[in-house]
Amino acid sequence: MVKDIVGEIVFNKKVGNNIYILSLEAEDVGEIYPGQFAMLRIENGYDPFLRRPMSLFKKNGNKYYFLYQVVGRGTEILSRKREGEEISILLPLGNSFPKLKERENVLIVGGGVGIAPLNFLVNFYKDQVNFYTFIGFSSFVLEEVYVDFKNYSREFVISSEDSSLGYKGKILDFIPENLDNFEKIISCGPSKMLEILMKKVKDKEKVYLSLEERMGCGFGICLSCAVRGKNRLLHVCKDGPVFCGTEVVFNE
Amino acid sequence: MVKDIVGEIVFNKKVGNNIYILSLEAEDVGEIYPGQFAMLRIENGYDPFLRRPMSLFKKNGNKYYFLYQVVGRGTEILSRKREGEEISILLPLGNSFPKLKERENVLIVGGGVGIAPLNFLVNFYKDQVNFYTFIGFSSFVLEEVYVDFKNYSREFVISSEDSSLGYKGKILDFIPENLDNFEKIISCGPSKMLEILMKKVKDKEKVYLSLEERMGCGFGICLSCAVRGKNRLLHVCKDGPVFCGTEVVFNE
Amino acid sequence: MSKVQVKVGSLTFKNPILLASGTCGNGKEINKFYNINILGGFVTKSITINPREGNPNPRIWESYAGILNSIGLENAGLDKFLEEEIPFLEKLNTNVIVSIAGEKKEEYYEIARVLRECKISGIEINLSCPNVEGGGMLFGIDSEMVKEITKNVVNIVDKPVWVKLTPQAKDIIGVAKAVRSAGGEAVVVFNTFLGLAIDWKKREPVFKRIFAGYSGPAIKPIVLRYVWELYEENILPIVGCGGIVNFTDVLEYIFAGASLVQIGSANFRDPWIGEKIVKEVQNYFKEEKVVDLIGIAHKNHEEVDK
Amino acid sequence: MSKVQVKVGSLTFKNPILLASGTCGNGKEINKFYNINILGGFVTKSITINPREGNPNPRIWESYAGILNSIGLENAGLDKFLEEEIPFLEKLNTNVIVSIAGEKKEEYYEIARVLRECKISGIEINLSCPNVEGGGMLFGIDSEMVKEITKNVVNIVDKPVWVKLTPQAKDIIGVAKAVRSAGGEAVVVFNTFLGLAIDWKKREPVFKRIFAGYSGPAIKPIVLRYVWELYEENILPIVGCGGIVNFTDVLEYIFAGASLVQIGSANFRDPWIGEKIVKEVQNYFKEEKVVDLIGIAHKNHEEVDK
Ligand SMILES: Cc1cc2nc3c(=O)[nH]c(=O)nc-3n(C[C@H](O)[C@H](O)[C@H](O)COP(=O)(O)OP(=O)(O)OC[C@H]3O[C@@H](n4cnc5c(N)ncnc54)[C@H](O)[C@@H]3O)c2cc1C
Ligand SMILES: Cc1cc2nc3c(=O)[nH]c(=O)nc-3n(C[C@H](O)[C@H](O)[C@H](O)COP(=O)(O)OP(=O)(O)OC[C@H]3O[C@@H](n4cnc5c(N)ncnc54)[C@H](O)[C@@H]3O)c2cc1C
Ligand SMILES: Cc1cc2nc3c(=O)[nH]c(=O)nc-3n(C[C@H](O)[C@H](O)[C@H](O)COP(=O)(O)O)c2cc1C
Ligand SMILES: Cc1cc2nc3c(=O)[nH]c(=O)nc-3n(C[C@H](O)[C@H](O)[C@H](O)COP(=O)(O)O)c2cc1C
Ligand code: FES
Ligand code: FES
Repeated sequence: MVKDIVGEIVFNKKVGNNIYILSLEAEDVGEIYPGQFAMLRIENGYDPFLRRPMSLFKKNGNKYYFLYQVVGRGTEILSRKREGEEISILLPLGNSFPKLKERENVLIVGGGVGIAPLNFLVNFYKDQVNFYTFIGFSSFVLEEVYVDFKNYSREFVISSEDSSLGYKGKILDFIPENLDNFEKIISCGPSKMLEILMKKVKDKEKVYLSLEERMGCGFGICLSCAVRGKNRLLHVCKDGPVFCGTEVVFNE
Repeated sequence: MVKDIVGEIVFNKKVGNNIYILSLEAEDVGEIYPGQFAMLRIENGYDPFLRRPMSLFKKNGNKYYFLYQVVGRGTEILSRKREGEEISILLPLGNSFPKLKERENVLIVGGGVGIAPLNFLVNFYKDQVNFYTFIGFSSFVLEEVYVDFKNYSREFVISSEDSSLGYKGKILDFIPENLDNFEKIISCGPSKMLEILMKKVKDKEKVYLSLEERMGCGFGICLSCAVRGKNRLLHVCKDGPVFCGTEVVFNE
Repeated sequence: MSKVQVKVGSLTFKNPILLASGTCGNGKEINKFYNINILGGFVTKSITINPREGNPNPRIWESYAGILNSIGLENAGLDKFLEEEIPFLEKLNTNVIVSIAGEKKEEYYEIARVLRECKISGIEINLSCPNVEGGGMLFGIDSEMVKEITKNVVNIVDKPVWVKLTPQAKDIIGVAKAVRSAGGEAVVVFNTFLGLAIDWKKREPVFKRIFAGYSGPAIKPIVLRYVWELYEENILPIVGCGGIVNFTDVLEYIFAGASLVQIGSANFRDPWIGEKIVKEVQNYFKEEKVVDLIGIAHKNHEEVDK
Repeated sequence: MSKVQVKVGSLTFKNPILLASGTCGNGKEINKFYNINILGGFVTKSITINPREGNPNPRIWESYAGILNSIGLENAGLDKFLEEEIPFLEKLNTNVIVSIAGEKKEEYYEIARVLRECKISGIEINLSCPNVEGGGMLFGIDSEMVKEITKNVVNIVDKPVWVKLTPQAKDIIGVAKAVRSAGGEAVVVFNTFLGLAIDWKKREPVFKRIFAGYSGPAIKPIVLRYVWELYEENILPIVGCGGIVNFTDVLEYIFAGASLVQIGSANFRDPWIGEKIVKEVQNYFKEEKVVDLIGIAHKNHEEVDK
């Protein structure tokens, strides 16, 4: 059941260029599935008016973590919030990644803050699934951003465009040539990255992508998050944010 | 010179029913005169849009103190701000109380958070002037709200309407019958209180009142803070907020 | 009679709080958050004869304390509505107003004919749509057009008909009079304002269709002004809609002359807002009746002037 | 030529940033915060023939991301203006536009006659005033009236004349055309919107005159829409005004078609905003010229459509 809970900021820490981890303490709403997201209300005033969609990065009981990048007004204001301040959190929203099987080989491809839901996934299935993680950033981020991937993956590769971290370049330059060995490929990140990744995969059915679209509500009433799917119009907030590779089209 | 400085909240403490002391650390703008006020910008977003006028309650070097009451949206939002958050402060604004003379007998009459500028005055002249302080609240407030008055006044009387503090009743019931002995009478508080006080004083010239009016800017450009004076229209933000008893009229 | 009950035309509302068209889905979505039967009523997402995919992205954009939307009437069309929504709607114990829209006059009538058979409380005619036969002008701008469509729908549907006005109309009073003379039971004031946002990074309009509908707290003072003016003219009951985000906004609307209010964009920010405000209404009106305070600010103001 | 310089009619502006009438006093007040000669120009508080005390309190009220004001044209009158303000204004090294207002047509002309002798850049006619001879209708609502007043002021004053439009006019395009045909050099879009706030505690209108002027960030998308429409009609240079609170708002206005912009209510929140935005303009326009980007969003949008 979707709830609106009040989170008190435990920390709101800069972990990279424009990238922050926000930790909130709030009522424990119970199980949240990997890939689900929350709508955060940034201000008590009515400007900005809408909530901001954010994937769960991690959850420990009543501690909720988000990994976010400052891109506009809302996230800029968020980045100035301090310990003790309260933020209203609407969650859990959306569908989730498919259930992973014991010992399955799963390729994880993440770009930038798109790693947030993937981090939740990896934490959720740690030690049960064989993760092969490839994540890229544009520049340096602190280890706490990717430490879970590092700890819970069979293979862990990280890259950055300015070579401040791991290999130099976009992460797609480093993923395995042969993708046949993976039972699932799960990815989240810039739309361009997802599009290129999809081209590399023959069997679209094993790919799961978490998409982003501008959202007014996050729970299906405003119809602003529509994206064209293979057979029908999809609404990212309720049909997604996770879509199977067979459903998505890239051509806008 | 008026400056816009960024104050970091040191504390924002509840000191009574709906009453708070806000302490901000910021650049030291130098001498501020008693009676002057600041315009606080409550939010980074544009709602609420305008700044809020607040008298200086106290200043110690780079520490600024405000005493405020939650009355509407702006102060309500302010009351939820926490340590570490930043607030933009435009100050010092307005005129100030008249210069007090050494050993002068000054009657101080304050109602509610109207004591804020009076507290600044008493701190400014402590030990140099003979203050006789009469202040009233509607209900209980912590001692730190009035401790300076208590320490620096020859006579100190406090009352509350619900008898939770000092005498029971409105403070005007307790001020001396004979006001001739005071060289100056300085007051700030609810408009009704000021009006009644004025009626009790024969020699209006020795009375100084700090007035409140809705303000758009606080420095003379919006003309929203006009009040009718004896001979001309007064603008509280630049002609005041302190006015001599001979200037003010009460009849709206 | 309950203190918060309000009658508008032939309908009775258990309280004056409704949710606005396009901001509460077709009821089911909000019903997940609370029992929507607590509401005075709600208005469904505007339906059209044929399914509509709506406009290309982006469809929503934020401005200061307001939002611009260009959804483009995405909806599954009348048939799907009858099949998938009506069964749920007919079982509800609150007023369900079905919003109808079209690109041609005839489309409004076609929908009305079909809805005649459904167990719904009434129809809200959404006239903020471009009239493809009339050069793309919004239907709601022209009093004659408003009168014609309203009259025909009233005749066909055999249920209360409301007309939702567009603030783009130059003569709001004239349009409201047209609604009255055509047999409409109330005017809903307003649909969204026409607004524009420029994407300064791309240096082009944010929306593919350039203009978009502006709503949210930002528009409230302007809408409230029209509610006041319409109340002074005493034409029809007024359903106030625009920028309501909390209970005191509702009071402003009622005191200015609205008999009912609709909450729109605020549902996006807080899905429980309808329920919260209903409770606040019940709390506030313990001694007084809502109906006695509709338009009270007009009376109080005159009294001050005397 | 400087990258940020803009010519509008016969005036040259060192940059497109002006401060709006009634929100920057008569220059002196803002000059305490920064040297106002850095601005492209500013518009003085509207002056009237006779001193005016203005409206009773309250005169300002907040709404969501917007404010309502009912100052009532408080000003010291023409004589005091000449005596106390003109000497300072004449020494400035930026464009000083003097805003004039009246309750009768004749008052505009009287002021114009006197200002003819002053060393000021131009006149802005504020037509958002009730015409006491015309039943209290705002002058700016009626194209014929706008034309008449503008033409006479143009003839009298022998300086560039701008006309500040009121969004209450039903035919904005028509009014702009009237300004052009009367010899006005630019239209200022807009003065405040008519809005209403109800004091829900007192259950009466907040303002004694019921309606008040609505301004601030909340109105931006609506004003921007009209700037776009006016630009498409290519009538006169447009001075955009409404809800500008930061530099990107300025870009939106310029890209939508404004040659210059005026900053209004934002001065109340941040007295340095004019200076800050001028610096940001200078920074942004290092390679490109402002004049080449006026209305650029129209071009970019068409290109997308093809
Ligand atoms: C399901 C989902 C999960 C997300 N998870 C994360 C995450 O974990 N970390 C993270 O940094 N970002 C995430 N995003 C993107 C994030 O929501 C936007 O970056 C953010 O809303 C931008 O807000 P702003 O006010 O700073 O930007 P502005 O551009 O000023 O925002 C204006 C409006 O556009 C919306 N908007 C702008 N960009 C996006 C976007 N890319 N996606 C959706 N709405 C957008 C905003 O929500 C707001 O309503 C997620 C988006 C979705 C849809
Ligand atoms: C010179 C001066 C000094 C002041 N000093 C103090 C002080 O030290 N402590 C304190 O608690 N209060 C003080 N006030 C009053 C304080 O400014 C208001 O209580 C506060 O602005 C209310 O804001 P709000 O958003 O909570 O109320 P709302 O009613 O929601 O405010 C709406 C608008 O009205 C204005 N407003 C409302 N009430 C007042 C008022 N009484 N005076 C001025 N503007 C008002 C607000 O600033 C805002 O613009 C002072 C006022 C003035 C003029
Ligand atoms: C995303 C969105 C979709 C809307 N869809 C419709 C619609 O389908 N039919 C309609 O009559 N009004 C529609 N509206 C207008 C609202 O019903 C309402 O009139 C308007 O938003 C003003 O109210 P508000 O300020 O409370 O949002 C829509 C508004 C929004 C924001
Ligand atoms: C307090 C106040 C006083 C104003 N006085 C005048 C005036 O005297 N003459 C005038 O033409 N416009 C006046 N205006 C309107 C502004 O110049 C401007 O057109 C309007 O506020 C919209 O811009 P903004 O949203 O940036 O404030 C006033 C606005 C405010 C808020
Ligand atoms: S965000 Fe509102 S429907 Fe998806
Ligand atoms: S508050 Fe703006 S002039 Fe006084």
